[in-house]
Amino acid sequence: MNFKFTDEQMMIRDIAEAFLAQTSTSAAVRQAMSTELGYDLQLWRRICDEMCWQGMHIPEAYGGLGLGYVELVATLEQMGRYLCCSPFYASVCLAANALLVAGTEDQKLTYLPQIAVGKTATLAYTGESGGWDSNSVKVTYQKQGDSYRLNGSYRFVPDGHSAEILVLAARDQDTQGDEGISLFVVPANTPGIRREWLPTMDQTRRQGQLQLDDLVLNSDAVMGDVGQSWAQLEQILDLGRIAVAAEQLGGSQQCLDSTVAYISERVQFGRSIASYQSVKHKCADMMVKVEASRSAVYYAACVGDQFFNQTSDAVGLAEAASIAKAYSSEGFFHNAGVGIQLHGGVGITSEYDIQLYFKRAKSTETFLGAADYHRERLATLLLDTQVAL
Amino acid sequence: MNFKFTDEQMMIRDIAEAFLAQTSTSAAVRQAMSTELGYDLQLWRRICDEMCWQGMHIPEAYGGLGLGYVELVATLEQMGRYLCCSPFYASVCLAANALLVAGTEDQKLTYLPQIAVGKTATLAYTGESGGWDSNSVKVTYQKQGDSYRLNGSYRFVPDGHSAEILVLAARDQDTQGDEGISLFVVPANTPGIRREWLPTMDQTRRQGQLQLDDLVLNSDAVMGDVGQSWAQLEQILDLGRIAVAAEQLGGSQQCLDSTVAYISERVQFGRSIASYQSVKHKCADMMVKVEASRSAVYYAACVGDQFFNQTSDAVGLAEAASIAKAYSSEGFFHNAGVGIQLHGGVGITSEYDIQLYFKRAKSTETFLGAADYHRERLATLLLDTQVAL
Amino acid sequence: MKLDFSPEDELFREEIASWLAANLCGKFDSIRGRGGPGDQHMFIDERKAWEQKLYQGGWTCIGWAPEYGGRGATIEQQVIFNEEYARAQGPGRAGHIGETLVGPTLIAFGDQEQKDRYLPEILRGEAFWCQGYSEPGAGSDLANVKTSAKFDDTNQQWQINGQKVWTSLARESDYCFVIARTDSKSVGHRGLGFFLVPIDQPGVTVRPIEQLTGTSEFNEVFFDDAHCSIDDIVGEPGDGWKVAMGLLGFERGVSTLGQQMLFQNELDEIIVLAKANGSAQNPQIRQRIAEAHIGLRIMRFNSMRVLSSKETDGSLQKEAMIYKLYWSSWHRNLGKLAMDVMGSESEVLEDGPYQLNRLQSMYLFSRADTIYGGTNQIQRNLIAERALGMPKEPRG
Amino acid sequence: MKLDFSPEDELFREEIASWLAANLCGKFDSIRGRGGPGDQHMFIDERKAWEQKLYQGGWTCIGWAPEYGGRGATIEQQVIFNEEYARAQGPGRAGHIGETLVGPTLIAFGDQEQKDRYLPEILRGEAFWCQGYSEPGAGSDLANVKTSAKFDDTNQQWQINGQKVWTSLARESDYCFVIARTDSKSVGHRGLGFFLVPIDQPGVTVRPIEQLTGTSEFNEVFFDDAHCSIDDIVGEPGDGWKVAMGLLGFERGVSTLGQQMLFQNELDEIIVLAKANGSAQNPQIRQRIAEAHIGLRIMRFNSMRVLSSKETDGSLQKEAMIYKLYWSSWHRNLGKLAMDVMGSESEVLEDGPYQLNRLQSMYLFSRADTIYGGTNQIQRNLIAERALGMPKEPRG
Repeated sequence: MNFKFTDEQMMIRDIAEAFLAQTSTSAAVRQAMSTELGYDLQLWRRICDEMCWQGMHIPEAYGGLGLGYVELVATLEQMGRYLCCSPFYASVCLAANALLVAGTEDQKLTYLPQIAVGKTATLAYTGESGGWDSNSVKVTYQKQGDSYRLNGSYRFVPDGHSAEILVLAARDQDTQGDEGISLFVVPANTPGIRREWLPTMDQTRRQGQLQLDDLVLNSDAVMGDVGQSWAQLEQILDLGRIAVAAEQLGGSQQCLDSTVAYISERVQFGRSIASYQSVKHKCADMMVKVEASRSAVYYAACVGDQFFNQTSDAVGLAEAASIAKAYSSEGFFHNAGVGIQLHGGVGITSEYDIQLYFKRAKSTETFLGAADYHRERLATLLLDTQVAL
Repeated sequence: MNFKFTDEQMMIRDIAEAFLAQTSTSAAVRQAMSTELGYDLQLWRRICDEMCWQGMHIPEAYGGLGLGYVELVATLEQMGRYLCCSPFYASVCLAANALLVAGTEDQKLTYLPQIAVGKTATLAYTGESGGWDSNSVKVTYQKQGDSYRLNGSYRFVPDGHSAEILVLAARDQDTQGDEGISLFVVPANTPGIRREWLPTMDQTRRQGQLQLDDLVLNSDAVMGDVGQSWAQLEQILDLGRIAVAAEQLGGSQQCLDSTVAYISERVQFGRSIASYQSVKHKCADMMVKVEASRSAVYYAACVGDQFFNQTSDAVGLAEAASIAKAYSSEGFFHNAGVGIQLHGGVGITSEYDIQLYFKRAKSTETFLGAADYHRERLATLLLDTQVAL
Repeated sequence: MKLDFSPEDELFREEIASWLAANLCGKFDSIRGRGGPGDQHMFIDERKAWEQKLYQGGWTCIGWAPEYGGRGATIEQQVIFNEEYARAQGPGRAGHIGETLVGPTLIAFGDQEQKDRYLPEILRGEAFWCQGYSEPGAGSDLANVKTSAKFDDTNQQWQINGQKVWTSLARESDYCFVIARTDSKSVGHRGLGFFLVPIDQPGVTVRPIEQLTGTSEFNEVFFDDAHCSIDDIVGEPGDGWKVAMGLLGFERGVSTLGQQMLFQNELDEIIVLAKANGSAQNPQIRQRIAEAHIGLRIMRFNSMRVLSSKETDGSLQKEAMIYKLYWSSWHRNLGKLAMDVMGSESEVLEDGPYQLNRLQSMYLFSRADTIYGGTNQIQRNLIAERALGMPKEPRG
Repeated sequence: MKLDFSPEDELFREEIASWLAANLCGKFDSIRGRGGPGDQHMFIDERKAWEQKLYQGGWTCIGWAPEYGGRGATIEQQVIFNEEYARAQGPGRAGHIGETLVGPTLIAFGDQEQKDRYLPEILRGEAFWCQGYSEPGAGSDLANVKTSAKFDDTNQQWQINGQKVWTSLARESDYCFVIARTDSKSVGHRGLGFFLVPIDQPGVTVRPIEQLTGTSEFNEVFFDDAHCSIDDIVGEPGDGWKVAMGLLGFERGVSTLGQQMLFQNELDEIIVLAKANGSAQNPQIRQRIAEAHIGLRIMRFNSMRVLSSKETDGSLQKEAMIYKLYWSSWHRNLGKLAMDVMGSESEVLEDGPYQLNRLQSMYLFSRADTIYGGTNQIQRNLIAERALGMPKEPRG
């Protein structure tokens, strides 16, 4: 047990910070926000070609660097801190994880090397309901001989309108809950898929909606055992939750840092705002949330590594992911809100960046389940089952 | 509409305050706390004989003063503020209200004049479950000819071990929920009733438990329509909730006042504690809770008057009572907790009174339903029914 | 203490209710429930026309004395008016600054000529006002006002120079009342004047501030040799602080009921949404909706206490001092609740970027509520110092 | 960064687990899970005996270097020890002040003679310690210490006069370490000394402070010409502040894991209760139990970060600075949760007045957690000033 970054991990973190401080500036973020694509293609190419982040935790056998979840999380923290607009999260933290967890060897060999060189990808599973559990899988499939016919629509799909590779969750008609769910992987340009940008309040992350009209897939598109994929999908989502919690941690830290910087400059009633005790105490509370969130996220990152090494089971992963996501969601939202408050009037102008973090905090809080969703999930483990945590 | 005390009401309030400041001192409260009875008989006689509070809202026809619920609430607020230990709440705010709402003319003529001269009384309805809704009525009755045989036990009965008159709720065997509930009124010394003190964490209010073993009552003990009394019992409880919220308001105010007084004297790091901004802000928040609680309680008192004048229905009463009880419960608990915190080390000693308020806050928070119980009750009105609030 | 209204008041209730039913319709249908905080700059033409409609019915400035064209409505009647206005989903009052702030201020502190000039056009819904309090660098600190007013002997008028900020409705207004320093050597609360300044003049520039909502309810207002006439100072030079403080007292009166009606509309919309999308079955959402209901009801009871006390005692009371802190915190929570009731859909902009729906806009703008007009931190200082008598914060 | 333990560490885990299974039974059954905060003064004889049992197994002071009788256990091993101790419901450690505060302080700052005299009896569970920091009127303000230490040339010993307060375990201890002013003219952090004072002497009077629980974990300790030998000052006169600050650093180390094990026992008891009485079906209670679980897990992760960092860097880090504020607030909430899970029964004293059960006692005593050892307000000042570099509070 050693619960701190190794020197190599520190270096990865520092390089990410330095790169993003230069490239993901306020101006760059606002430029990316104004496009339908939602990110700057040139920056994305630099990330892929120079930094190779997208292949970080993909095994070398599939064209990646073969590093671990801790390295990934260290990078994600900095991306969240600088509000980096990119298809990284959807491609790596959803789609690549889906392939790693549930893909056949053929699928891994086909798609992971593509992602590792910068092809974009995403995971679509939620329908209109707006929930995040198995019941939110609304798209249906019908088996017809050796092929599958998919129909229905997805909503709230990260980069859903632009990703080049799609992992799709669908359920056998007439099933509900955890039963009958399958995963498929397909190129996004497969006929039968219509896609659209879903403009959102947080402009730093793109969501799309997908409409499937008689999308016909062969059995080589099926990931895992037909109709048995909820357990794997839940693991994929938990890995995605850890990743989004890491971004939230970075955002949360930046809210604290930028607020302390602003109020240390600003004078009111003849004193630096930072000298008022009520302001100091609010900042102290923000720091508590940042550091606790950091502990939860780093722990979950270690569990992510254990999961890939098969030294942690799905329950351990679920617990760590729900803890990290629940705490970091509330911590980030709290810090962004207090950040606005302590900025005073300028906090609610579009000119200052704190409002961008506030919006990011809300969108990520909702995404993959808000805190009460995860608390109820933990309550089920603690109160309704005999599993020891 | 005039939402302030009349001159007469102000006078009643001021007299109560002056009397209690003299009689319900810290030493007197601690003396009363140490007895099984839980109050000083001499003080109770003075309240009954000199102040006549116990007859305040009992109509003149039944030996009372014929004043209203606003006057009662103004007095209760001061009793809560001075932690007055007495059988007043149980006798007046539960039993007398029960007789007023559900008693037959004969029962009113029999029992109300007794209460008006100082006989003590209470209402018993909850069994072992610890809930406060209709399902908490566990004692059963069996009709046998013209009489009723009651069996079972009550818990959490205010002054249950000492009150002289008992209003009892029981249900027809094999019923549940709102169905089959009847109310009975009997002298406490009726054979078949065993009673016991239930020592509690808050020593300023007594609870008792009652055991009924084949208690046989004639039909003249029945209040209202047999088996149909839940609606009336709910109204009685709502009147009781308004009363306890008034006590909470007084306690909440006292927590603020005594805390500001203490910290204004106390010096730390060379400054009055009261000069620290974080301390000031905590006190400001306490004041917000006091004043909001006051508005809720006074409003509910007016609705209490309207209810007795039949210008408000049970839904209006329920809404006002749940608002007052939910807000005042959380406000008092908050203020007592912050009060301890701002007292610092001495706040947790038994020597200072703030801990007595803290215990009172918890016991009254639980009693007749904590805030979440009342919020769920309001949610039912707002979300599940077509009733306009 | 009683809640019941007299039979006369109930007649009054029927009068306003039926007038609203007959008039808040047709071309005014579109502005029902609109024009609240964060939405004040919307539908401004329709809402100005609505003010004139109200005037025709005799429903503007009902609290003013009859000599100024009001009804001299009792507090009870004003409460009833606001209740029925809320029930009918009346739009946010475009004329509220004139009716509730400028009017009462002029009635209390203005001279006859000022009353004659300004009150009638406020009454008729023809002239609209905005307020010039905050300045960059001064923020909540009124005593730190830098805007200057010099008397120009040649032209016999006041010359105003400086900048105000966070002025809502500035672009939609005809006049701005401005706190400015008449004595350039003065500091703090002394040496201030209270001026009535026309907006439409070369010396006044209004620059919208883009907010996190993408819209611009607030503005910066620049005064470069702007002027107002010799008669357009309320009270004497040096009286500015006194007048401004009086005005703040008016602000916390009946006008709060107008605000609450908008809050009620918002809460009602959230409840409808929760029932429709099933989140009304979520136990946490149920608790929070009930809590919002409790909070809003108590806000109303607080106002009733303030209004009932005002009749005998003009000083600002404890229940009035908590008002800003209370409502702004409540409203901020309501914004979050609205989004959580909407769930995943809360993110989606149905009409494209960057078109917020009413609740989304309310949610984002509610973060401003705890800042403008004195931040929550300032409010807590004031409560602790003025209501609880605790020591003042040292100035730097 | 990794969570996995080495095979050697896993062997160590088996060793302590089986030792505890074999020894924490029989006459020690009654103290399982006892002796936590608010309960520290309970079962003191049994818990002292248990310390000696631990010593016999080689399980006291495992983090001390072998030269002082410890195992020189690695951080990993200390974590494992605490995990297994928690799993076995080991009682609150009566010797924890000696093991985790006094011992490390003497090892770092003491001279050889002091080490020889005091460390072995701590190790063997034979001598117990309490701390003399706070004073009436000083509270959290260590720089305001008034207790004096004068050197008595005649008897060649230190004479201590003054009063300490909030000293837990004073009646059950053999020694008290005392911060006292060696230079009577000094103020603030200068001129302090750090003394090792025997309790059992005529000059020391211990008076229990009755708490809101009706019991007395805390005491006042009066020093009236109390004395300790010339050798019983740690460091030089004037070094007291330095030594005390070093000791505070030790306090936030491994000992926090011992505290967490008691918290885990409490939470487990609450969960069992919730399942038994049906409140586990209440959606609000479910949320709060999950939140408590999250909070406790994160508390553990925080400690692991602190412990992992300590090996290379002795300075107090951000994650260590939040520790007190974090755990005290968490524990206070746990107390309330315990009562709300108990529901109406939370009020009832099953064994009569004024016999609190463990959760009731924890609930009431948890209100002290956010006060002693530096109130939450002080903690926030420290975080803002030391970790975030914000301006200091002015002294009066």
